[in-house]
Amino acid sequence: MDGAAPSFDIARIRADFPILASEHRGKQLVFLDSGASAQKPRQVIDAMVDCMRSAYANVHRGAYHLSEAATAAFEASREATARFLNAPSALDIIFTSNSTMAMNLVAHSFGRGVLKPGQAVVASEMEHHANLVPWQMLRDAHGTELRICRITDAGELDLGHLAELLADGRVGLVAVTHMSNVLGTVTPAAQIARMAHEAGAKVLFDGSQAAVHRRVDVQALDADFYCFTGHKLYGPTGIGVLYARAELQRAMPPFLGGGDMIATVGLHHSTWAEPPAKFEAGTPPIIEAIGLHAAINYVEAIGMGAIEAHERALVDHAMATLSRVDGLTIHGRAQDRGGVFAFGLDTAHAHDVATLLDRAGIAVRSGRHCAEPLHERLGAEGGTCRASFGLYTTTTEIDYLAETLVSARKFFA
Amino acid sequence: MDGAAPSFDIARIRADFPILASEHRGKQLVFLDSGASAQKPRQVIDAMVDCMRSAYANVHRGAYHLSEAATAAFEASREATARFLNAPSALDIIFTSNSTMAMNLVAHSFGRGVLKPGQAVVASEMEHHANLVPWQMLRDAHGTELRICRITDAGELDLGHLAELLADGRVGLVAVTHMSNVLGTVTPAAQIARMAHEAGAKVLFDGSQAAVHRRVDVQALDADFYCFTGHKLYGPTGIGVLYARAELQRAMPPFLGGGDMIATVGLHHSTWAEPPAKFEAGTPPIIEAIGLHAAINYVEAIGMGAIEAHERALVDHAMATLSRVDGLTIHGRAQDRGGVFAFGLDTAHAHDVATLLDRAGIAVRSGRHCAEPLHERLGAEGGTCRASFGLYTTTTEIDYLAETLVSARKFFA
Amino acid sequence: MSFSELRDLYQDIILDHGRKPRNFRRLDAPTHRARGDNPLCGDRIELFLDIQREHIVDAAFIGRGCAISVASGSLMTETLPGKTPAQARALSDAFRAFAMTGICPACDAEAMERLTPLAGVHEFPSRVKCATLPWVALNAALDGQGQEASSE
Amino acid sequence: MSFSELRDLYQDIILDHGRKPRNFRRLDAPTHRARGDNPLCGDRIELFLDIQREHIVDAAFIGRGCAISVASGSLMTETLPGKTPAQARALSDAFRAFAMTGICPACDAEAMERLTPLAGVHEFPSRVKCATLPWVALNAALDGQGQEASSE
Ligand SMILES: Cc1ncc(COP(=O)(O)O)c(C=O)c1O
Ligand SMILES: Cc1ncc(COP(=O)(O)O)c(C=O)c1O
Repeated sequence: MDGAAPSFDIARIRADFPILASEHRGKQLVFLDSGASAQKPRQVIDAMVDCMRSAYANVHRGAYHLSEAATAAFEASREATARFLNAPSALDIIFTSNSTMAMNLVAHSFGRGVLKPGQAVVASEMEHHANLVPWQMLRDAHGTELRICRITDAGELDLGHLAELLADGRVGLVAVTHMSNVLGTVTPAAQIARMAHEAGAKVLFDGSQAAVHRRVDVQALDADFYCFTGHKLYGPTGIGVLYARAELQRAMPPFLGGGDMIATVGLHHSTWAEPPAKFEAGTPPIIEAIGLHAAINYVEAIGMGAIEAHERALVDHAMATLSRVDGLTIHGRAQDRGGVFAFGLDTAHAHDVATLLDRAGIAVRSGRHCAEPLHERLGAEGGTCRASFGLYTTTTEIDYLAETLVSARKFFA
Repeated sequence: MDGAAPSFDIARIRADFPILASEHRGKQLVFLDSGASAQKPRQVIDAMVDCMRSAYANVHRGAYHLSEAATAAFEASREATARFLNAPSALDIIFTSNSTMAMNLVAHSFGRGVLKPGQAVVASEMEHHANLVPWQMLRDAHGTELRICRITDAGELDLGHLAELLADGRVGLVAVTHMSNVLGTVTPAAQIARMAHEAGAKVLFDGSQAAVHRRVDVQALDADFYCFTGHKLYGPTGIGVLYARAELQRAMPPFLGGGDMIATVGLHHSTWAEPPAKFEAGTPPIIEAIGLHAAINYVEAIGMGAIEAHERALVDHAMATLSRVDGLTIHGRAQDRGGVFAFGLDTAHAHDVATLLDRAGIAVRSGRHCAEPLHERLGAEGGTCRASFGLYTTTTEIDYLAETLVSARKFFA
Repeated sequence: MSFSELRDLYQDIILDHGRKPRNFRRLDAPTHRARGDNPLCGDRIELFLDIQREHIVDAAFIGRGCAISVASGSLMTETLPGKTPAQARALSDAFRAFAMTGICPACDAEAMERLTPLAGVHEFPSRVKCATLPWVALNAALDGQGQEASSE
Repeated sequence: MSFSELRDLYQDIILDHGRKPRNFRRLDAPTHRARGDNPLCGDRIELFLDIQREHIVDAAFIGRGCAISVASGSLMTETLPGKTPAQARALSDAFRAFAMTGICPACDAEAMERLTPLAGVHEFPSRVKCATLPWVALNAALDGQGQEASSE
């Protein structure tokens, strides 16, 4: 683990993010929507610009210098991503367009190609739609069963229920979040993997949130699949990552057809390239891979340990500060939680609260955050407001949020 | 049509592309691989930078100013894309990650969702793998037939054969290229659409090459589906475009599941958003859509008519100049062709030629250009070299290519 | 913090209708009804109309939503009685333009008066859908298909 | 244009073996054989080995490819006779490292001498696969699975 706070110079970090210096609606921007998508440091922007200004070409197929260099840079990003997740090899890393695509890839290639009709997939009540809808679609197309693991009132995965769901040995895949994008709950991934494996199931973790906030070690977790998305990790849109264990990749048929994923193509029959190329059809997100590499370098330079420590401090501060706002309900009281707070105010609808906060310069999200079933479970069908933190978030911003919520409550009372 | 040459100031245009000023291997870069991926003008780079520096947020779900503005910019890109293709409405435009994804989307949503087993898909001998492999996979998964339309020795689509293939009325989709990425052939799309429609089939055009070189009017062509890819149109990687006629979009089930493509989500059942959202699961390529918009603005400002005229001049010049190189075979002699030249030298293998050209600063591609069956058809199983032009290509560069080929031939003789 | 700049959007009359919506009830025997849903934020309304001899004689709604959508439903149901379905539909189209632009040349004066408090919403693009949700449900109800409408 | 900088890659001996490959023929009764394919560029070779009493007594190949891959196949088949399968495999591993880095501490001196002309390829990342294609086929042939090998 990296050391914590000393290297964490928040002023210097904030200076890396040009947008944080901007004003919106005449107020200093307080960006508390990093859980939806994070802002980009100049290191990421510069890397993408340099690529486009002086090092751009398509990859994998050119025998000229520029294309060779672009290919090397693209593959270096894959190596860096593998190191970031502590994957055994860069060959275990598949680039996709986002997390959603990563989970759809698993649902198609592993779901239709490896799971048998009648086997079951377990998801949970607190999944993002991206880790729920693909399994519903798989069920309808392929005849797998979909089982839903309950959560406790504190917002933790109900491991007792998970054990029940696994008991009949028919579960082929457990697909759960590593960190809830609403409750902030961090799930006990290593334990879940152990339970799944003992029951003969593979396990997928949706790390879209977790990978931003914690050091992830796919080998320590014993994950079969793990995914995250570039734009939440201070990188560009248009790129996501799927870690998939090598032997699973070999067993899985391809998902998308096209260039680069083939070994030989005849008019009527084709054979497939070795993984991970087999799962990467067409021109990949080249400029985005360069940006993602810069983003990984950026967070690694600060240190995931330091980032986690900073966030723990923010979470403690937020929990204390927001708990003092009268009429505020915080959803999710998990023991292990990250910097995502969904809340409701007694006198006002989430949308109205978000509009007021926006006028105070505070960007929060309102709605159901792509987790509609979870909002039903919370009795918050009408939506919640969500403040989510990034590595540039300060306790001062959280204080300002709390103050503004007090005023907002009065405004609507 | 726009007017031609006067507005076409090649020196000014080249100055827009930072990479063209660079040297590679100590030689001035002569970039003749735009068909694989084009270089980016500063207008595109700047638009992406501005977005990341001062206007970035996730789209569609935020009630705060930044997100509203990002959503407006993202949707403005969709509008611009619709205008670029003369689509009836922005709602007919689906953003994907590239052309390959666009064709896979059609193969899944329309192929599995609308076509019936036993119906046939027609592709051609000169398709890029992206417009061939998905139909092979559809056949194997869904029981549709795959029929291959021949090309003539000149490299044109054999319309007589197409008529034969359509005759039994069982064809549900004709999926052909609008411009070959190897032969340069521009296909008579309007006529193909007419033939397909008369036989009761829908038609998809792979416009990955064509949309870069010609003004495309999907209404005039009467296309049902039309796709292109951002990175070949001087835009970023990570974004592609599928035009799909509104009533087809309504008939098609969704392909990928996740956020943004849903209307309501329950733990076990979900309903879908209206098109095009129905086909855009997860966080879309936001920064890339901004870049694509800038790219479209860029080519529109020059004028697609002017670009086409410039290219016709380049093609005529290249045909004359390259024909004078002894021992050089140019593949493809279509009447209507764009700026893509695949060729072979009698004394050397394509790879060796490409390496020599690279040392002279010339970037060309060698191999089979994701069109392996076409290379078999051409008797060029061992691959070809391909020079492909962009709007920044000059006749001087073509002359230099021809001279260098003469030297290369001697080197290997 | 006073939020005085927000008074354009949250005029007192909006806050009042948001807190205490008028016609917030079911109709026992509606001749027309429809649901309106804004899936992204979870707003949902159910609209009831009683149409007799080509005139709306009663309009009511239930549901959940933000101050803007509830106030809009409240003001809408106040405005509808006495109108023919065709007039209601015209008003609905006019209102939607109004919500997006803040002006409404086509609105008749009386309707206008009741609806002007919603003029401010056009400055808040993500809130326009809140204001139009009841009107989307109105069109669906008049279409008589009884199905769910969405303002997404 | 003289391309003198390219002489590192295209030494005369490479050009010569590329034009007139040695052992470019089928074996009538090979004990081992395998195909090697580089799908992206279309290079393809078929390799034949005759192994008697634990020694390679003959090696030959046919196929199509660039000067580098043909010369590499030619030089390889010259080097193999007299070696045991284990020695051939060790040489193959060593050669692949050599092609990527330009140095080969593990190569035995005699083999080294024949293969040094290919040292230049490591400066051309996209051409490394051309040079290694015959060696990939060699490993596949020794594995005895007779299946297609790919240098992709
Ligand atoms: C004709 C044609 N179709 C499809 C493609 C695939 O485009 P992409 O790789 O961006 O998906 C290309 C380019 O590689 C092409 O030239
Ligand atoms: C937990 C979780 N899973 C999946 C996603 C989907 O990510 P993307 O939209 O980048 O595919 C998100 C973010 O929206 C998320 O928070």
